[in-house]
Amino acid sequence: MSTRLAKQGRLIDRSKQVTFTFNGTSMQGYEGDTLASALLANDQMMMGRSFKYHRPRGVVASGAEEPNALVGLGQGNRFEPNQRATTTELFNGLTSASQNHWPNLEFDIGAVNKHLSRFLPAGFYYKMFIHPKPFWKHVYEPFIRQSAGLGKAPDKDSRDADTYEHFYAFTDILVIGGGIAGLQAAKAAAQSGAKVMLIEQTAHWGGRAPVDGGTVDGQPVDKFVEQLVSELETMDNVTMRSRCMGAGVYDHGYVLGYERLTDHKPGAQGPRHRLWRIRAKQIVTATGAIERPLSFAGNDVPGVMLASAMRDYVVNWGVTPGDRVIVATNNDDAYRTAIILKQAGVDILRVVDARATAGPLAEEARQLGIRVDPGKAIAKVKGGKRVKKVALCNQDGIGGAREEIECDAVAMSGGWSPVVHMWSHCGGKLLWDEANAHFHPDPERPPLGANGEGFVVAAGAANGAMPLQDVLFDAQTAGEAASNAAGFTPVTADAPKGADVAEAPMEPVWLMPANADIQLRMKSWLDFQNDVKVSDVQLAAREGYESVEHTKRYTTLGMATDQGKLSNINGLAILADALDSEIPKVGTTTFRPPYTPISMASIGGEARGDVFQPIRQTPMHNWHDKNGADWEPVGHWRRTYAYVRPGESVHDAVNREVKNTRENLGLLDASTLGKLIVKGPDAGKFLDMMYTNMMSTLKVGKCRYGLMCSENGFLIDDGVVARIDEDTWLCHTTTGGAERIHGHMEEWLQTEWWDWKVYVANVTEQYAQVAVVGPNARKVLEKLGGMDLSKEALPFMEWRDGKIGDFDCRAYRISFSGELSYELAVPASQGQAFWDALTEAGKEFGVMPYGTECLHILRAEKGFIMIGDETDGTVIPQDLGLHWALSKKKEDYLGKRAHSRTHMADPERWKLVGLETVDGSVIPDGAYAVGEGVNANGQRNMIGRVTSTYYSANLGKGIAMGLIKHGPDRMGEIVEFPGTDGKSYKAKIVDPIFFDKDGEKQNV
Amino acid sequence: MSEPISALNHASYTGIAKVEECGLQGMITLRGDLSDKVLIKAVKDATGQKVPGQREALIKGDTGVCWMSTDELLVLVPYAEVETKLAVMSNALSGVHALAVNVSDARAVFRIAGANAREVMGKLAPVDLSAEAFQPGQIRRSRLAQVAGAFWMDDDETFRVVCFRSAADYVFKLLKVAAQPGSEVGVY
Amino acid sequence: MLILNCPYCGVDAEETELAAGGEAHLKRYGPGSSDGDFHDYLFMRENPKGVHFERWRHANGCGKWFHAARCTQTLEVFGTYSAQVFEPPQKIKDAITAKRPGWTWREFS
Amino acid sequence: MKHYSAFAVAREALRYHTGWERAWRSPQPKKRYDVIIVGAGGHGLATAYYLGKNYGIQNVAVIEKGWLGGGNTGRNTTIIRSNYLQDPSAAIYEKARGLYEDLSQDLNYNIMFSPRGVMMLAQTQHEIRGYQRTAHANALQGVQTEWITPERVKELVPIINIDGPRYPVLGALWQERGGTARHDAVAWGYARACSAMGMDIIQQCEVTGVRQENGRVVGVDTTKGAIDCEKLGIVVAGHSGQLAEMAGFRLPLEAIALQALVSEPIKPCMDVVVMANTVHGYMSQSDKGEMVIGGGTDGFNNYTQRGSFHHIEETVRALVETFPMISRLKMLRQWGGIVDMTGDRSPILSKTPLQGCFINGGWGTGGFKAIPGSGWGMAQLMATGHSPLTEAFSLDRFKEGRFIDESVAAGVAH
Repeated sequence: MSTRLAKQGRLIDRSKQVTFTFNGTSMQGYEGDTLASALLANDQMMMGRSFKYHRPRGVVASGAEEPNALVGLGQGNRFEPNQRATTTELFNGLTSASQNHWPNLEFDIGAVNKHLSRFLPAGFYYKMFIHPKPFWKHVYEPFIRQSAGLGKAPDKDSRDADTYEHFYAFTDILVIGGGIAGLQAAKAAAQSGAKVMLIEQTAHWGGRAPVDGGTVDGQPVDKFVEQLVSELETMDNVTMRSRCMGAGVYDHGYVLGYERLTDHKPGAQGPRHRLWRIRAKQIVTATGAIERPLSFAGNDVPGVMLASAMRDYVVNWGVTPGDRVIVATNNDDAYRTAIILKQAGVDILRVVDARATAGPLAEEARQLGIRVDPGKAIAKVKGGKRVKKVALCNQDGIGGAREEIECDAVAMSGGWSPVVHMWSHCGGKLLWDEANAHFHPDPERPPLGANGEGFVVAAGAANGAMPLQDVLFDAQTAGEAASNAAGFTPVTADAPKGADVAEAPMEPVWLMPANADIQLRMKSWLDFQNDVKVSDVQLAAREGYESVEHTKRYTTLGMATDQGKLSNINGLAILADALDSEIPKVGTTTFRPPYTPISMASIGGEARGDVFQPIRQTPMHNWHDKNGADWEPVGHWRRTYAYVRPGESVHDAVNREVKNTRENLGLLDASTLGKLIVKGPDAGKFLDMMYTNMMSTLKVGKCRYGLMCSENGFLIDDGVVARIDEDTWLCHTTTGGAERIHGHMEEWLQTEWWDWKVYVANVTEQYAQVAVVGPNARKVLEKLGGMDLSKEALPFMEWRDGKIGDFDCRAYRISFSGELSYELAVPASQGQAFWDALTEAGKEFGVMPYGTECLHILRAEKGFIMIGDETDGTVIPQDLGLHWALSKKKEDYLGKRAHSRTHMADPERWKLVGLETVDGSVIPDGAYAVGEGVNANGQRNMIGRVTSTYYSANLGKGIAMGLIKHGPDRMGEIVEFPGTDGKSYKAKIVDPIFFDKDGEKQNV
Repeated sequence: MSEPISALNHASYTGIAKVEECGLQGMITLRGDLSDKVLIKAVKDATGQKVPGQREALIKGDTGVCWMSTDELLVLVPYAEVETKLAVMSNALSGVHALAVNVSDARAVFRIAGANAREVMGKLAPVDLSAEAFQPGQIRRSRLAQVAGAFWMDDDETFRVVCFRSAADYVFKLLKVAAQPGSEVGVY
Repeated sequence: MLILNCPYCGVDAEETELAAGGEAHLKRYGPGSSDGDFHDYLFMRENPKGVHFERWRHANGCGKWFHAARCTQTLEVFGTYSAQVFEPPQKIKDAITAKRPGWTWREFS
Repeated sequence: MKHYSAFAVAREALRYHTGWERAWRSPQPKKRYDVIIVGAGGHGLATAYYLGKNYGIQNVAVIEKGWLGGGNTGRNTTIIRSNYLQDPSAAIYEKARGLYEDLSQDLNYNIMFSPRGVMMLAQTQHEIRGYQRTAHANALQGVQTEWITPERVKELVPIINIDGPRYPVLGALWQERGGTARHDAVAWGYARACSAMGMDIIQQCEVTGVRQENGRVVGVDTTKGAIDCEKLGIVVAGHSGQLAEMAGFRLPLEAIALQALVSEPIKPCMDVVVMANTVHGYMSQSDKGEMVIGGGTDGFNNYTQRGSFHHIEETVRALVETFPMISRLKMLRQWGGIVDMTGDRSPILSKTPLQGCFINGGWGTGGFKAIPGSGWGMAQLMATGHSPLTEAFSLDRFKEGRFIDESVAAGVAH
């Protein structure tokens, strides 16, 4: 059984007991445990079920590469699925549950797949479930989805209880990985004076070196680490962050650091995760290496574990996964596990070494009385929910002549693969190393930065340097190289001297035994989580899925939550063999960020809830909110759709506002309309290019309605332009148009006509602008007193500066409603006071505020177009009968050339008309008018569409505007608009001005 | 005329740094040829400062001038004086091609103060705010999360941030999140 | 994440401060131009695998437009320069030649 | 071609699956073909398939620089829908969607078309009007869509937050027969069927030149030698510009990076595809259980198949806001693809200035869903010289200003 040892455990504090639960059972661990080590200490060998066959799964690794021991962590608003037990720090009150089984871990219905596995090889679903057709959606797929998936989905109504943030960091050199290589590289780099940042994904410095033993400069490795860390801590050009993983390397030296601040102490103050956006001149990847499993039958039975992981559990956490252990290997390193376990009092029944000869470590093992079998292999591991027996055979054979040994755990080592993810994210290339049978970074082909030079340097095991002494030497070199590349002068120094037992060469073993028969190959796992076996990869190759990408996608090899950290190289080797090719020729799949999964919330950072997106507010925003505003988002602005009174529906409110504005007095908050100052000797010339109409001839004190087109000829904006003085104009834009049109103007001024003397400034928010609209508009303003606003003093389409009450004000006599109307601009800081004054003074005149829907209806009654309703990016002024606004005198303006293209000049284009339903009903939004027959694709022929459609409370019927083929020539004709409600709407084509055709109301 | 009200009327919050809306600040956007003698003099008369160099901010209290771009300055004057100062400036500049316009009410100004001020800002702006890289006397135009903003330091522990008035509520909420207790980063 | 130096305010700005503006050094064709020229001006963009010239605006910054010379295959940046020129300055061309001998782009080389 | 069925799988199981034959042959190129298609992605293979199936043209080679299906066909978010606004788009995407319905049976390869329904959320008044317009257009175009209420949205997608503080859900455009399919399987299924018709799929073979005689295409030069042909179809998303250059003409295209990502797999919690265009995010759940999420495009030319992270950030925060329960899920993997963008963001399926040479490209971010329809129309165009499905997507539309602009209905072309 797996148990806690009496001694050992460099990372745990036996004086601090911690209580946690697994599948509802309360268990004990120590501070410093990971969830995995604590579960093993409680003899919880089985920790989950596999993805496809629901086979029992136990922990196989001790770190980020773990594919099996995934749990649902926490509860309610802090529940998180698929959390690796191996990287979860234990804390008091931790609750965890295993995944992918029903009804429970021990007994799982889905495990039936296990027995069907022979009928469910790679890609079986491409070949099955084809007939009968409806079955896929209604029977097959629901079943497959249910048995697939992995972690439990969080509750549909759960709301993350934590907060998250980003941080922008800048450094000369970023070192990723706080093992001895990272620490040494950081020191070497820092000595050049460069600013160095060092990040480590775990809570501890030193990586796995302290477990593997050996000495540095004559002292134990952990002493060396201790000194190095405290040395770095005293250097003020060095920043160190533990629990901070290098998640991804992006172009131009941009790195994501994923810092887990409170995962190990939930509920603590502050954000849960911090996503670092690190800009570094140079990046050192000291990300270590990952041990490879061996492919033998039953290598997925709980209790079969990576040799390095097994000694980690003993040395770091004082836990042994078994009492009677067999070690299988193709290299010397695994002997360290045998020795360490033996010294910890565990029975090592056998070291099965596929090689003929081993190095000094094997001797040391024999000295301790461990039996070493050279040339041997594991034919099969027996046992269901944990290891019971192992059958041994010769490596060079098909797996016959077996010797069976009872045991409860197996340590396996297939050699080591450098972690090259960070090197590869941005295109760093790899080299195949025959001797060590692994890919390592090709220093000749690093990822290239903004200057075209390499910006990543690999160090230590991540660079393929395995023995202790090589690791330190390589790290020193990398640190110096990085500082040099970052523009500093490295202080060259000798690397500390690492000393460790020399190792005999490993021998690649991709299958145990070498010629294992098909029954064994069908039980030899490559990808433990996704249940991909040696036979599956061989099947893919046989069926022609020859590219490594094909094989990956066909078998799902390496697509599990570990992204193939354990399986990729082994699978690649099997594929290469099946294709009778070489591993480097077959190549690897692409490494993509993140290195290990990072929380969605950390990616979003602070942007959630209140600050998910900006909400732009006018100076009167709070008043609207207090007075029943039904909000409408317009860009980032919020505008009042209607002011709904108690007991009113939104629709009622709109109708009330419409009638009141026509009959009495309405107030509209028009502050969101853009206001751009355009000034300079060439301003007139410039505006003549920007607008389709002539602006240079506008007289000071007057206003003109202007249209803007893109170079493509389509309408992009409109608004009233006022001439302020000889060389100054003020241009109104649509709401949300301010930034867009300001940018548009700056673009042409800076990149096309940069010799023109024009300056533009966006003064939109300097003013609170209020439209005072209706028969009583002048009365209320006269009551407030101040400037003369009589018809004579301020005629239609003119503006004046002056005072209204005691407010400094610019008054525009313009109307978007057809009513007597003034748009009044006062300083934003007095907007609310001004609004209050109008509301107060307006009482006797029946004042009511109105919203955007009322505004739309009023303008529609007058046949005024609205950018975004009558236009949609495909409409030109000619379509809307706005020829009058297209200056004939001007040789050029943006869009003019485009208008002469054949399709733009096509008489068949749909043109603006008014529409009146014969029965007074309201045509649905977006309805299309149909003609006769169908087109070549069998679609009903359309002859037009509605662009605006409303119920007019003033006219007591539905009114609409629309674009109709030959519309203006078809006045009086009836066209038909089929609704999606089953009804069909018949409407008469009429003049778009429905109300006060002669404009008498506004000219008073 | 009635009492002018700033966007958030001096709202404030204290977490790992103190965040407060500063109230109204007189601001004039001045566009023109920054080497023009008339303009240089106009700036001097209004603020007592020379025309700042690239990304310089020459500010004393509520008076000063910031470099916004190769042809744009932000002139700071006391709010009460902005109209008069603007009139004088416009008058002085009447002969040259320049644009001076009052934007005091179009903006909101925040102060972030305390030992962690740099870190609070470092969570929202993609800018190197280490002491080596950013100091009083400099201005930086960038973004604060999702909106444009400009900021400078009044002293080594105090930032002043300028954003659009309409975004004031968003920026204040952002700063509160960034300054929440327990969120010290520990790098600056 | 591209990082470009704004030649106007001198800032090394990350992409989130910038707005991409498409192909650089376009010649505008207005009224009187042929259908072909106008079509090419609006739609026929250079789309090279390699050296490219493009426009950017330091939108969340000084607000200025500028030009960048960049490789679309490696994202290497050869330099940034004023938006107010009709063709790349010699020193930019030299910088490119040093890295990509024999490069050509439209009429430039 | 060995027939695929549950029975066949069972039979092979008895032989431990050692009896399966290759899904497609891997031949050396012949000297000459009637038609050469460059690009063995979904669109190229579908074009070849329908040339054979609908027009009996089976002396066809599909030439692929890398591995078949290795481009955008295998990099997209597998959404299938046809709720487009403009007639030509609705026609070709609906044709495609219809063909997807029976594709598994047609190809005898389970491409796992899952008509789980596609929903486009309306979160502003403007979007409501836009989608109601689309719904009206679709009704006349023979595309089945409907406008649904927020309550119905919540019913169909229990994990959605319909009254978010920023953009409450005001309704949605719902296409019940839209859905997803297994993207790789689409390429593999077509490849297997083409190969079975005797067509040659030549992988690891790069086209280095297009040979022409007096204005007519006569063949291509490749890394495996020169190959003659009557007609040439260029179907190489992301690299159309380069091929066109070889053929001596230019295309109004720009290549940019599009990104996507998936979460770790969880048990089924979302049975439909949801697109939220106001906040720029869309998401579905794969049969494996991963939440499949589409990101945005960069604004600059980019051939790296890598994008900038801030687009991922924008998308993810939008989706966390829309589906709060994904907040504590984790991003497993992000990736990018190269897409061709045209001036109006709609594709080009067209004859070219070079006689006998045809182009199919510019699908931008929306190509996967169109694969069968695109292949069907392209085959018709190449075989007969005309196709109503492709007519509007011709090259000359840009000169005439006859755009097919889908962005107008607030719809983005995912």
